[in-house]
Formats: sequence, structure tokens, C-alpha cells
Amino acid sequence: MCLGIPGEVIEILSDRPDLARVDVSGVKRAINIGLLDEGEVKPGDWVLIHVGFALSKIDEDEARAAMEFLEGIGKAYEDEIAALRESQIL
Amino acid sequence: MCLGIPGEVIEILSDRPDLARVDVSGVKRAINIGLLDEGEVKPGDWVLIHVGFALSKIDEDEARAAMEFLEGIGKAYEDEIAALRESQIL
Amino acid sequence: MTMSTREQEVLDRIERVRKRRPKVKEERITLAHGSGGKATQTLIEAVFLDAFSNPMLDRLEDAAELSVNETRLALTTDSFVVSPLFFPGGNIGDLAVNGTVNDLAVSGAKPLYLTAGFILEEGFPVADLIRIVASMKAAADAAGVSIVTGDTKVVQRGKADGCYINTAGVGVVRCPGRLGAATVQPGDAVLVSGSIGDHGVTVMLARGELDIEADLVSDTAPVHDLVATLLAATPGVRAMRDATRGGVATILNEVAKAADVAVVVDEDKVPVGTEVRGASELLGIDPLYVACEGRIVVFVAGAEAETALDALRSHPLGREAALIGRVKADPPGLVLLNTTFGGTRICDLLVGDPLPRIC
Amino acid sequence: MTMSTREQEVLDRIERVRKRRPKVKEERITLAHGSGGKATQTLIEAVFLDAFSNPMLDRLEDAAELSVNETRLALTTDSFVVSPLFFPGGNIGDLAVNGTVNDLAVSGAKPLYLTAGFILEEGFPVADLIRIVASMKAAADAAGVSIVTGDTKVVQRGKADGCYINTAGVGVVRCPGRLGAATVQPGDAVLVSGSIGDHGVTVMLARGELDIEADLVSDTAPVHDLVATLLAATPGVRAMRDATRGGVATILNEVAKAADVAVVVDEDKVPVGTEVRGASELLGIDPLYVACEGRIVVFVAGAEAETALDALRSHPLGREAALIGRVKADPPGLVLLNTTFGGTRICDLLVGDPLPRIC
Amino acid sequence: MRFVDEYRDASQARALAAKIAGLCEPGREYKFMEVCGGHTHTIYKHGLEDYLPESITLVHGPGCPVCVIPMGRIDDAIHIARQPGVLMTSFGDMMRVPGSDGNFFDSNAEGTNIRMVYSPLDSLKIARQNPDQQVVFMAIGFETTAPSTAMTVLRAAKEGIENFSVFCNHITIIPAIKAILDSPDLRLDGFIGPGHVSTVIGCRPYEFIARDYGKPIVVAGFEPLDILQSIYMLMVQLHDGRSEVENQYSRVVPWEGNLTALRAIAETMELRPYFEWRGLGFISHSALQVRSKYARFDAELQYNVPGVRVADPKACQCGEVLKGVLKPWECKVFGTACTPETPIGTCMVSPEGACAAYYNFGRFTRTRVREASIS
Amino acid sequence: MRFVDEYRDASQARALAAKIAGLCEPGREYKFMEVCGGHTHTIYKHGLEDYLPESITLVHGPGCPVCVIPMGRIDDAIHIARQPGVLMTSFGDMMRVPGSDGNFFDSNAEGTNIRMVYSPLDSLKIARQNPDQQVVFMAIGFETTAPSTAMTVLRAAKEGIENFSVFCNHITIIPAIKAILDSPDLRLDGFIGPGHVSTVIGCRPYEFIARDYGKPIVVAGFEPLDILQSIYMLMVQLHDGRSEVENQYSRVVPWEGNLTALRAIAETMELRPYFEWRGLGFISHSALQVRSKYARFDAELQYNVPGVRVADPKACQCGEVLKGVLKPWECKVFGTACTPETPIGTCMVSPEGACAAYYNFGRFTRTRVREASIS
Ligand code: SF4
Ligand code: SF4
Ligand SMILES: [Mg+2]
Ligand SMILES: [Mg+2]
Ligand SMILES: [Mg+2]
Ligand SMILES: [Mg+2]
Ligand SMILES: [Mg+2]
Ligand SMILES: [Mg+2]
Ligand SMILES: [Mg+2]
Ligand SMILES: [Mg+2]
Ligand SMILES: [Mg+2]
Ligand SMILES: [Mg+2]
Repeated sequence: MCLGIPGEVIEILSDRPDLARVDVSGVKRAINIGLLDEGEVKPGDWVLIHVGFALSKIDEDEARAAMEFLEGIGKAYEDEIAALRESQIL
Repeated sequence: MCLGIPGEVIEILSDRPDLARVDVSGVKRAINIGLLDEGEVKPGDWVLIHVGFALSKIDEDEARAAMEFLEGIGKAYEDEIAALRESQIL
Repeated sequence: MTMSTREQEVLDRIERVRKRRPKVKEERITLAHGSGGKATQTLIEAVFLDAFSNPMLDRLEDAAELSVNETRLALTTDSFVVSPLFFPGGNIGDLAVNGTVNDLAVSGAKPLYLTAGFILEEGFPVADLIRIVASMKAAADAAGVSIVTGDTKVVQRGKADGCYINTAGVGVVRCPGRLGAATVQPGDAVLVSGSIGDHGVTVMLARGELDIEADLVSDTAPVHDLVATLLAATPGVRAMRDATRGGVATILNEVAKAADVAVVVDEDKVPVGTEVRGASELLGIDPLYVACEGRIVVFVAGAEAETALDALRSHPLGREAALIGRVKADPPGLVLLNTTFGGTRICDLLVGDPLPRIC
Repeated sequence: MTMSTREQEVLDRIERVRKRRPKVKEERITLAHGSGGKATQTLIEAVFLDAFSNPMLDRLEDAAELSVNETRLALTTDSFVVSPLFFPGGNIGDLAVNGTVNDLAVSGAKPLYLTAGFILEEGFPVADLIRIVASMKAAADAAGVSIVTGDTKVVQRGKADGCYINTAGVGVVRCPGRLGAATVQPGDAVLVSGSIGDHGVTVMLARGELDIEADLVSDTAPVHDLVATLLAATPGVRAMRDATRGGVATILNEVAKAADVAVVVDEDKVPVGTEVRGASELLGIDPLYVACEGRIVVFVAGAEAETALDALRSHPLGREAALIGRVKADPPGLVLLNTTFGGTRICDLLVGDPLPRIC
Repeated sequence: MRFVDEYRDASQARALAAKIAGLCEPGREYKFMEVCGGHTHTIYKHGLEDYLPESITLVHGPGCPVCVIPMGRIDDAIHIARQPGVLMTSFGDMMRVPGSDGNFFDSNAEGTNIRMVYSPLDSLKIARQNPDQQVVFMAIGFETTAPSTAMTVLRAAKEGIENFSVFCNHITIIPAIKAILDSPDLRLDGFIGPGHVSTVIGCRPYEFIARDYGKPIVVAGFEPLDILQSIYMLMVQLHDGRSEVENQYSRVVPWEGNLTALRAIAETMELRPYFEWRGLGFISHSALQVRSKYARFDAELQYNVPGVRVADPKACQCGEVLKGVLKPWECKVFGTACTPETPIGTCMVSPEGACAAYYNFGRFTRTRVREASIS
Repeated sequence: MRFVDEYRDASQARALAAKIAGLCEPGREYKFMEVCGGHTHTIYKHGLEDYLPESITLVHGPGCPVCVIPMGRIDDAIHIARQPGVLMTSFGDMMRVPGSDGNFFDSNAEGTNIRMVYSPLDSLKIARQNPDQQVVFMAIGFETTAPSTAMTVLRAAKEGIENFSVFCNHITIIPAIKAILDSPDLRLDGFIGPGHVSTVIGCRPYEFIARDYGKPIVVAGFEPLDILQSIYMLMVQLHDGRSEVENQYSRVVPWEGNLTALRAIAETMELRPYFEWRGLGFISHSALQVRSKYARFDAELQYNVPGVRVADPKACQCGEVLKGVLKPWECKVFGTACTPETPIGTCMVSPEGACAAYYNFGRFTRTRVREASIS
């Protein structure tokens, strides 16, 4: 029910500024961006889509920061495992 | 279009005296008898049916008289032919 | 007489036109295209034969005859869209089984295996489906066939009429290559296996729209055993058809055309039940064009007419069998009717069936 | 742990219940009964199998295997009710031919002869019918089959949706008695011949109601040649199915149940096109349950997995073939999915298809 | 079937045929017009011409109410049927009659809802069952059928049915016969009078034919012996030098007609000043319209029908056939461009149309008939 | 897919799992509730529990808006759909939810016209295309979905669309969480906060949970790594002895929420004094209704809905499951009488319902999981 899908804004419809065409994995649809602030999104931005509406703009800085944290612990873990394996082989 | 079929009246519907059940060669249907005079037909009478209405009551005396004429000439003709055949055989 | 010659010229020109490949002139499908009459045949020839043409299909028999390895098989299909689904004497289920069994049987095949494809309308009562399926099973058992594969689709409300059934059937051919409308010859006799039109009129009345009551039941029945009895007794059988959509008259026309012969029928020899006659008169239709679902038309060498008749009459489904006509050479491609009254007239294909959706 | 034991008891009880003969609990047919999922299987088992039961039907393979004289034949049928009738990459006509060709092919038969039954709605454009018929002819030629017999019915406006087509098909079985879901064993490999879900999503989007645009075409294709290539190279093939209504997940469940084995699939090995993935996410559906019309699922002896994969990939229709899973003994009758994320879950039959009338 | 089978007896037919032949004067040609399409149908359906000597020709008259409906009225009907919420009812015979852009079946294929009914009363039943639809009955027919429409309107009024109306195309037989008699290119020796029309109008209205035009007329039944006997009666009149109105069909037709039926017509309908007949053109006082008293049942008033006059197709020679000037097969398009499946003219549509009857039943010559009897 | 695939990485999952395991105190059991059904769905769909130590249990909360709709509201919806001329629209999830006499599919099989839509705006399109129908949108959902309904009502008002209305069943998340927290039979260590609701309401409304009840809450995204990371963040808070509101889903959820969306809700809807939640009973100020200013779009006013309270089936233990007191499989009818094809309770219907998610995806034990990986 609360299904939300990230999509990339391709264009704001010139005749209907409350509508934007978004791309979800190669699939395109017009969605309503009336719940976002005027001018908040532009082509290239990503939004979260829910029942045909953009609910929020995705904050790429926040995403990057969070991903770095995850990648960091992932890397650390893999290194540790690798080290463990090596130590066992020896 | 002017298709008319003879049918035998089986009963006058008690709740709808303008309707009668008729029998056409074993097939039964209610038809409207409102175009005939009240009391003109009773069970056992024959009527001419056109698009669900009885258009007239069939006059059995007239029918009998006409048929006798036809049978008469038919019989006379057959006799004549038979006589002709016999005369040829001899 | 000059007049007569001119008329004959006109009529000959018409026959030439009639033999041309037909064209569908309508832009849209109408009910007439499903009636079994001229419009159906035009659609089949101009659209389906035109595209799919192959020797098996082109014969336009009730079942196609094919070879797989050394075995000669018969294959047929029919969809059933009868309305109402239940009627005195049967329902769409036994109709769907008997119809396909009969198409195999009249092609000279022993019916063996059936497929069943259901298209159900959303909202269709499951209890009705169970009744229909039970009838199919009973009909399959009676005909000695197995329903070996199937399919079910459901469409939204308003996209069907309760239940449509397609059956296809496979049989093994008894007398390969021998039977077929094209083998019919002048001198052959024409038989029907019983009284005609019961099914079509029954279904029509079962709709209830006409408020006509009659003590009628559908003649739906599997004719495989009747056909087997006939074939065993009568080597001279040339062709058989079950007289379904379009009735006996349509079959006779199909054969007259396929064999390029005249078929001449005596009106007063054609068995028609009293009620069927009555309903037909009331509705202004001709029983010769009304569907049966358990009657066959048989073409047999003239010398074996009585043998064939006896064979048919020896079987419960053929008790009322009758010799109704003869095949002549002229006029080729036409069906003529000697009327009870002593006149003669043409008995052509109808443009559209007066009774839609009787099968 | 006690908790775990109690949970296991509950789950075992559920599996026992699941194995009971199902009952149709609804009073009326709903769209779910035509979805290919649980409701369809319940209807098939509780209504059709219950009535028609025979050894050929009971196997519930894509085609029934039968004997006529000494010849082993395959027989199958499907009705097609796809909406819209025309969609990117095909139309109901080639779908109807390919679908039946494929059911024969995956049963290990060489497709030979088809029947065609049309139910047309009054008002259907003749030009559309001609286009559909031309596609059928082209598809039949491509598959090397002949359409040898047919039937046409016309129903009133509002009693169909333009055009429904039933096809039944006959083929000759190449390897009698050998193939079948029941022969699948632990250790077998599971392959698909290409990316999944293209057909279902294409048709869904072609309806236009969702206003979703995508560069997608249906995968409809005849797989007889792909199957022939595979069988020639790989003696260890145990069973094949074309992944139509209900998609790959439904096939896997059918086989798991028929063979009483577990099928374990790696989610990240299942080929799914970018757009199919996108549309599925948007619509909240799972591509594993979306229909294809030219993809097969293959079960093959584990030792021959690579041989089979190579054979599939050598064919134009199998370029994207993938080994997606393995058969295990436990838990019997279930399909498990190892998720990309590294977890494991059940992949059960759906109750109803989220995409109605895609075939 | 009683009152049917007795009149199909071949031996009586042979006797009548012999008597008719005996009355033919050598070298004289006789032409009788059967006014009614029902007779035309019977003649071809039973092969009645086989009994007639070659010197007697039957000319098929304008008495098929389907055949004389002009194209414009079909277009008007389809126009009404296309209005939102309209469900039209019609007798089956009308379904195939071509308008300028297809017939009722074609129109249904495009989306209208025109249903066949057996009786006008069925339209009322449909109206009751479909309160959200406007049911319009496409009324056609001569005085035979008009009373049924009249009774239906009266019943609708009595029951207060609001969603029912009639598109009235009823016509009257006498003006048509008069138009035929006045047409210069025709020579007739007598008329086979329309039996079922006469159950309503009786036999008196034909008296002007005998009196003013000196032609005998015999009102005839619809079984083949009825018609054969009528021809015999006409021949006797000619032989006797008489020209009278006689009633062969006295078992069904009362001399005075059916007064109740005539009253029902008069109550609900009135004569139109003129009406177009296909092939015959405009004939004054030849058709009926709904009286203003029953205006709310008059579809012509409820719906703004275009009422455009549509010229008959160029190739169409129906007018000549309807007047009996041409035999059906003499029309240039008969049986080739114009067939029952693709009719150009209306005479090819109704089973009572001369062209359809001839095409369906009579399309081969008498010489061949003789050869085509089974052993 | 960007913002999706990155969050399904198995090696990062293993790393997080190791960290989570490292934070577990021996002998201590942890119970976290994921409030939102979307999370429940993700957990089972991706097999996320396989990564958790046995001492951590996820409790499935009331955050599936489909699951908490009481039977009576389904009956009311069907009542509306049965009115002549009504075309109802609904999200696909609703179609199978059982009322006391069947679900929407069953109702359609009996003759109603309830169609699935992807967006509330599609209902407006349908209304424009079907001017002769009354289109009623069956609105359900938390604050995530309410703004879309609100925008649709505003658009209908702006365009003056007259044949459109909303049967409003929107609910609010905070009162439900409060009801859970106040329920005596439950012990929770923290909450996985609903990510998409929070895009609208922001993170502040959860502060009372941390402040008044001393429970940590982490607002989480919907990919499996999001949830795993949230569990890690909860474990860190517990380890640190903190109870705070944290936002794991900061790429999507702004701390303040979406003011435009909240304004749209406030313009068109107002709180109901109370509303029944399936299994939870009546909760005050927990649902929205259409404001009287937009009364003409309020189907509840347009149609006289019966509004009868229907008791849940006796066997149904959805309430306990929704409160997290019972695991789905602990319900007596789970998987036998109650299955996705024959659901007794609503939790078995929506793919986000705890019972359906567990039945569809999780219905086998972890011991077996370990054995079921392919070579
Ligand atoms: S053949 Fe056709 S066009 Fe010619 S008169 Fe007859 S109906 Fe009219
Ligand atoms: S198993 Fe069914 S009845 Fe029991 S809690 Fe789950 S949904 Fe409710
Ligand atoms: Mg057939
Ligand atoms: Mg058949
Ligand atoms: Mg047949
Ligand atoms: Mg199938
Ligand atoms: Mg229906
Ligand atoms: Mg199949
Ligand atoms: Mg198939
Ligand atoms: Mg298949
Ligand atoms: Mg057929
Ligand atoms: Mg339609």
C-alpha cells in the first residue's frame, strides 16, 4: 500500500507544470509533482513515486553519505573475513 | 409480412379476456383476441393469427363448402384419368 | 420460346457469378456471418481458406483427414455459444461433446479423444459449470471418448454470455480417402436419419422471448454408433454430414456444390415433427434450415438406398430415417425441392440463419 | 528450541492441508479462476479433473500424450482472450498459433496440425480479422504446421470482446513416455530460455490505462525448433513447460508438486529485462509471475546442465538462456527463492494473476 | 395442419390445372397480378407456376410492405436507433433492408440495438422490462398489420407506458392498386386480391377495379390451391365476360372486413397527405401516421428524423418489377450484383419480394423442372 | 535500478548482521516492531530474518492500511457500488479483502463494477470518460496516501467534475502506535518507523515514543539493507542506553515532512472523532473524513451507507497479530482455514499483511533455509 518507487525526472510538462515525466528503469510515465514545492525538481532529479504522485525529492547527498557508511562496514567486514580465511589457510 | 397462420383456440384466459391460448400444430401461445368481437370465439374455434393477434375467426361452413367443391373437381379429374388409362389398356 | 431462352441465359450467367470466389463486402462482422448460411461460407472462403489454404482444409469436410506416420486421423473443432445454456433435452455441455463426436463420426472416423476449452464470464455460477461438466462427462462416456486436455479462461462480466465451450476431437479414420462430399454422384440416394429441426426450435423456444410452449426436446445425441452400423451394412456410402447450423438444406447445398451435382428432394418425404412444423409456421421459418444435433444426412449409391435405410432404421437413433431425395447431374450445384403440392423449386443457402446461437 | 518445533508442527499441518483435494468455495466464477494461479488450479482439480479424470488428463501436462494405433500423439488446446487484440510484437493470431505449437513442443512432440475456432463479436471489423488471420498463417508457416479445420461463431454485441480464438494442436511425440513433470528428480537443474515477463507487461501496457510507456515487445514465438535443438543435444531433459499464464513461478510450483520435490531458484540468476523490472516495480507485481509466450522452463539432469545451457544459447530464441536453480528433495512440493539479498523465501502460487487476459 | 395441408393437395391441383388449361383461348396471353407479396412467396415456394399453361403469366405486384419502404425511411429509422438510450424493435423482415448506409444488422454491428420481435406487443413487454430505455417500434405493413400496431398504442396509453413509441410506416393497399391501374405501360387481365389485408378492409374497396377498370378480381387465400382456384375463378370470369369482385378466401375473409380493427386504426392513425413508395414514387393518401391525440407515442415527433429523400440506386429496377412491367430476372442486376446477400433493391430482401422469391425458389426454367423429378 | 539495487547487497548485509550479532547481550531477547506493512513485506520477500540472530524477533505492527479496514467498511463500499450507475474505483490491494458477504471480486461477479486503479487521479479520468456513471473512489491508506486523495479532490473541484466522489477510509498512524504502546500485553524494545508515512508527517510526531515511553525508534527505508541498518541503529541505541528518534531513510524523509502535502490534507479532510480498526477496536481521532466544504465529493454523504458494525469472525486473531502479541503462525486458523485464497482475516489479504507475507514467503523454518541453498 505504501509502495514507493524511486524514479528519475525526465521533463516537466510545459503545458502542465504540475506533471513530470519520470523514468523508472526504462519505463516512463507522467506523474503529479503538485505535492513538491514549485521548482523543487528539474530533469535529472530523482523523486519517490507513490500512487502517481511524487511524495518527495530524493536527497542525493544524504544517500551518498549513508551509502559510504554501508560500504565502509561492508569493506571492513570483507577484509576481516579475508584475513580470517588467510589465517586459517596458514 | 402478411403471414397468417390458422390456430385452434384452447382457452380464453380468465384474467385477461382479450387473450386466448391457441394451438398451432401442437405448439401453444397466448394471442390477443381484442380485434374480434367479444364472445366471438370459444375453445374449439379456429382463428387466423397475424403478429400475435387473431385477425378473424375461420368460418368452418365456408371452408367445408369450398373444400367440397375442390374435392369434387379433384375426384372428377381422377375418375377421368382412370377411365382414360383403362381405355388405353384395352 | 425466345423468352425462355433469354431467361435461361440470365440464369446461366447467374450460376457463373455464383461460382466465382466470394468476397466479404461488409466492413464489420454481423450475426449472419455466424449463421452457417451464405455469409458464413463467404467468410470462410474469402478469409480463412484464402489465408490458410491446404489440401486438408480445402475439402471443407466436417473433419480434416490427416496422416501421422502411417496412421490416418480425423481432426475437427467447434465452438459452442448456444443461448440459453440449458434447454429441454440437453445443455451446452453435451452439445459440445456430441457435436465434435458427430463431426468425427460422419467423416468416417472412430472418435477417440477430445479437448475442451472453456471461456467463462465473471459471475458465472459454479454450480452451473459443474452441471455442464457432468453432462460432458456423461456424453463422453456414451460416445466412448476421453476428454484428455483442456483450458479455462475467464473474461470480465459483459465480455461473454456465461459459458462458451470449444471442443476439438481426434479420431481414427475407418475408410481412408473414401468418403467425402466430392465423391457424390448422379444416381445416389439422399437419406436423413430422423425428423429434423427439433434442436433448433427447442433452443429458440427455450429462450422464452416468444412465449411459445411446445412439448419439444433437443435431438442432441452422439451418432458414432449409428454411423458405424450404417457403414458396416452399406459399402456404398459416399458422404455423411450432421445437419447442424443451417440445417439439412445447407448440407445439401454444400454437397451439391462440392460434387457439382444437383440434389433433388421430395418435400413430403422429409420427416418433420408436428410441433416443429407448428413453431416454424408461426415464426415463418423453414424446418429445412433449422439445426439438428443428432441427425445425419447420408449420400449413398442409389442401388444401396434400401440397405442404408434398413441399417439406419435398425438403430434407435435412426428409427425415423427416410429416403428424401436423389442426386442428378443437372442443374449442377443446385438443390431442388419437389413440393408436396407437386411443384418444383430451388432450395438455396440462406443468407443468415433465422435462429442465431442454437449451437 | 521449543518455539521452532511448534512452528514446524504448524507448518507441517499446513502442508498436509495443502495436499488435500481442493474445493471451489466460491459460488461464482471470478477473474481469479482464469489467472493461472491457485484459483485456476483449484477449479481444474475440483471441477474438471473430478469429472473427466483419466490417465492422460490427470498428468496435467501442457499436452496429453495418446496412442492411436501404434502412433504416439500429443494433443493440446488453448483459448485466447487477450486484450487488446493487437499489441507491440504480435496479436491474438500469432499468440493462438504459437501458444499451441509451444504446448506441443514442450511436451516433446513435433507440432503438425492445428484447429482454429473463432468466436467473433457482432461489429468486429473484418479488416482486423483479416490481419489476425494473416498473422496466424505466418505463425503456422514459421512453425511448420497446417491449420486443417476450423469453426466460426458470431455472438451479439456485448457477448464477447471482439475476437476470441481457440486452437487445438496435434503433434507426434518424439520420445514417448519419457518427458513429464513427474520425472523431475533432486539434483536436476532448472533453466529458462530467456528473459521473462516481456509478453505480460507489454500487453498490460498496451491497454493504455496505466499511461506507462516502455520500449517493450511481446516475446511471442514458436519454440519448437529451440526445443528440437535442446532435445537433440541433451538426452537428460526431464520436463519442459512454456511459461505462459502465471509465469515462471507457476510452472516451478506445478513441477514441484507433480514431482514432490523442492525447486530452489537463485533470484539474481533469473533474467529480467530492465523495462519489465521497472514496470513491475511501478505496478507492485513480481516478474516471476508474469506471462511469457516464447520462453520455456527446462528441467534437466544436473550433469547435463551446461550442455543444455549451451544448446539453448546456440539458438536465436535461447541466447539469454540461464541456469536459474536446482531441484532438491526437501521441502517437497515447495519452491524456494534465494534472494539477491542473500535470504531465502517461499515462492508460492498466486491466488490470482495481477494481469488478467494477457493470453 | 388443419386449414393448411388440405390446400396443398397435388391431385386437386392437377384437376384445377386441367380446368384452367381448358379455359385458355388458343393464341391468347393472360396476365394476372397477385397484389400481395404473400402470394408471390407461395407461388414460388410451392412451384405453383409448374401447373400453369405457358400462356398464363403471373405478375408480382406491390403488395410486399417491406419492398416498398423507401431508403430514406430506413435511414430515418437508423437515425432514431442511434439516439442514446434507444432500443428499436422491428419485424425480422426489415433487418436486411438496405438504407443508404447499410441495413439494421450493419447498424447493430456499429452499435445500435435493433431487436427483432414477433408481435408489436412484444415491444411493450420490452419497454416494461427496460424502463431506462426508450423503446421505438418500427411499424410497417398494410391494413393487415396496422390494427396490431393500433392495439399496441391503445394498450400503451391504457397502461401509461412512457418509454414506448412507434415509428409509423403503415401503408394502404388501395392507392397502390390504383397507381398500378393508372400506369400506362401495363396490361393486366385481372387481379388475385390480397387475402389477409381483406380480413380487415373486406372486399368492397375493390369494387372500383371491376366497375371502373373492367378487371375481375378474386380475393385469395395463401395456400397454393387457394391461388390456383383463384386463377381458375378469374379465367371463368374472363370466359364469361364478367368483371366482378369474388372471394375465394371466404373461410377467413368476411365481405365486410373487420370493423373492430378498422375502428382501432381510425382511433390511433390518420392518412398522410402523401407518402413515398419505393419504385412507385409519391402516392397521395397512401399511408398512415399517428394521430395527434397519441402524439406522445409518435417517434417521428419525438426524434428529429432527417427525412431526407434518398434516390434509389441507379441500377435498381424495382419500380418496374413492382408494377409488373419487368419480370425479376429481366432486371439488369438480378442475381449478379443484386442477390439476397447483397440486395440492391428491396424486392430482393423480404421473402415476399418478387426478386427474392424468384431468386430463392424459382431460379431455373420450367424445361429443367420437368427433368428434375426424383424416381 | 538506482536507489534500489544498492540496498540489496548481500556482503553489506553480512557485515551489518555481524555487527548486530556483536551487539546482542547474551541471554537477552530483543523485540522490535516494524510498524509499516511495507517493511513486513520486505522482510519476508527478501528473507531478511535469515540475517538476524535468534535472540532478535521482529514483531509486525498495524501499519498495513488494508489489514485494519473493518468488515463493516467493506460492506459499506459494496453497498455504494451496488447503487445504480455507480462505478467504484479501488487500489488492487482492496479487491480481495473480505466483507461479511464476500470481497470486491465476488461483488463484481454478482454485478457491481469495481475497477482497480493505479492512482486516485485515474478515477478522475474514468469519471470524465463516463459522464453517465457516478465514479466513487474507495480511498484507503495512511498519511502517505491521503495527500494524493486530497489533491484529487482539489483537482475535481477545480475542474468542476460532478460525477466523482470519495469513500474516505484514510487513517493516521500515530494513534495506532499509541494504542499499541498502551496495550498491556506487549513488550517491545523499539520501533522500526514507517518510512513513507514519514515523508509526509516527518520525524517529529514520533518524539513522544522516545520521550514518554522510553523506546528508540528509527525511521527506515524499504530496501532490506535499510531495515537491517535500522535494526543495527536500534541495537546501538539500546547498547548506548539511548531512546531517540533517528532517521535511517534521510535520502527520502525530510525531518519536517512535506508541508504541501499536509496542507492539502488539512484543506480537504478533518479528523473523525473515532474510527474502528480491525482487531484494534475503536481508536479516537485515528481517521480522516472529507471536510464539509467538499461535502459534494463525500460518498458517505451522497449514499446512505448502512454503517453497520460487523464483528470479526470468531476464529480471527488478527487483532493479536496486528498488536504483535501473536506471530502469524500462532493463530489457530493460520494456513489451514485462513489462507490467501480463503482469507478469514485481513492480514492474510494484502501482500503487506503479516499473515500473507509470512504465508507467501516465510512459510518454512530457518533450519530448513540453511539446507536450501543451491550449489
Ligand atoms: S434485381 Fe434487385 S434491383 Fe433489380 S428489381 Fe430486383 S430487387 Fe430491384
Ligand atoms: S491467520 Fe487469518 S485470521 Fe489468523 S490472524 Fe492471520 S489473517 Fe487473521
Ligand atoms: Mg467441426
Ligand atoms: Mg459441428
Ligand atoms: Mg458437422
Ligand atoms: Mg491452457
Ligand atoms: Mg452477460
Ligand atoms: Mg494447452
Ligand atoms: Mg498454452
Ligand atoms: Mg503451456
Ligand atoms: Mg463448425
Ligand atoms: Mg465489446
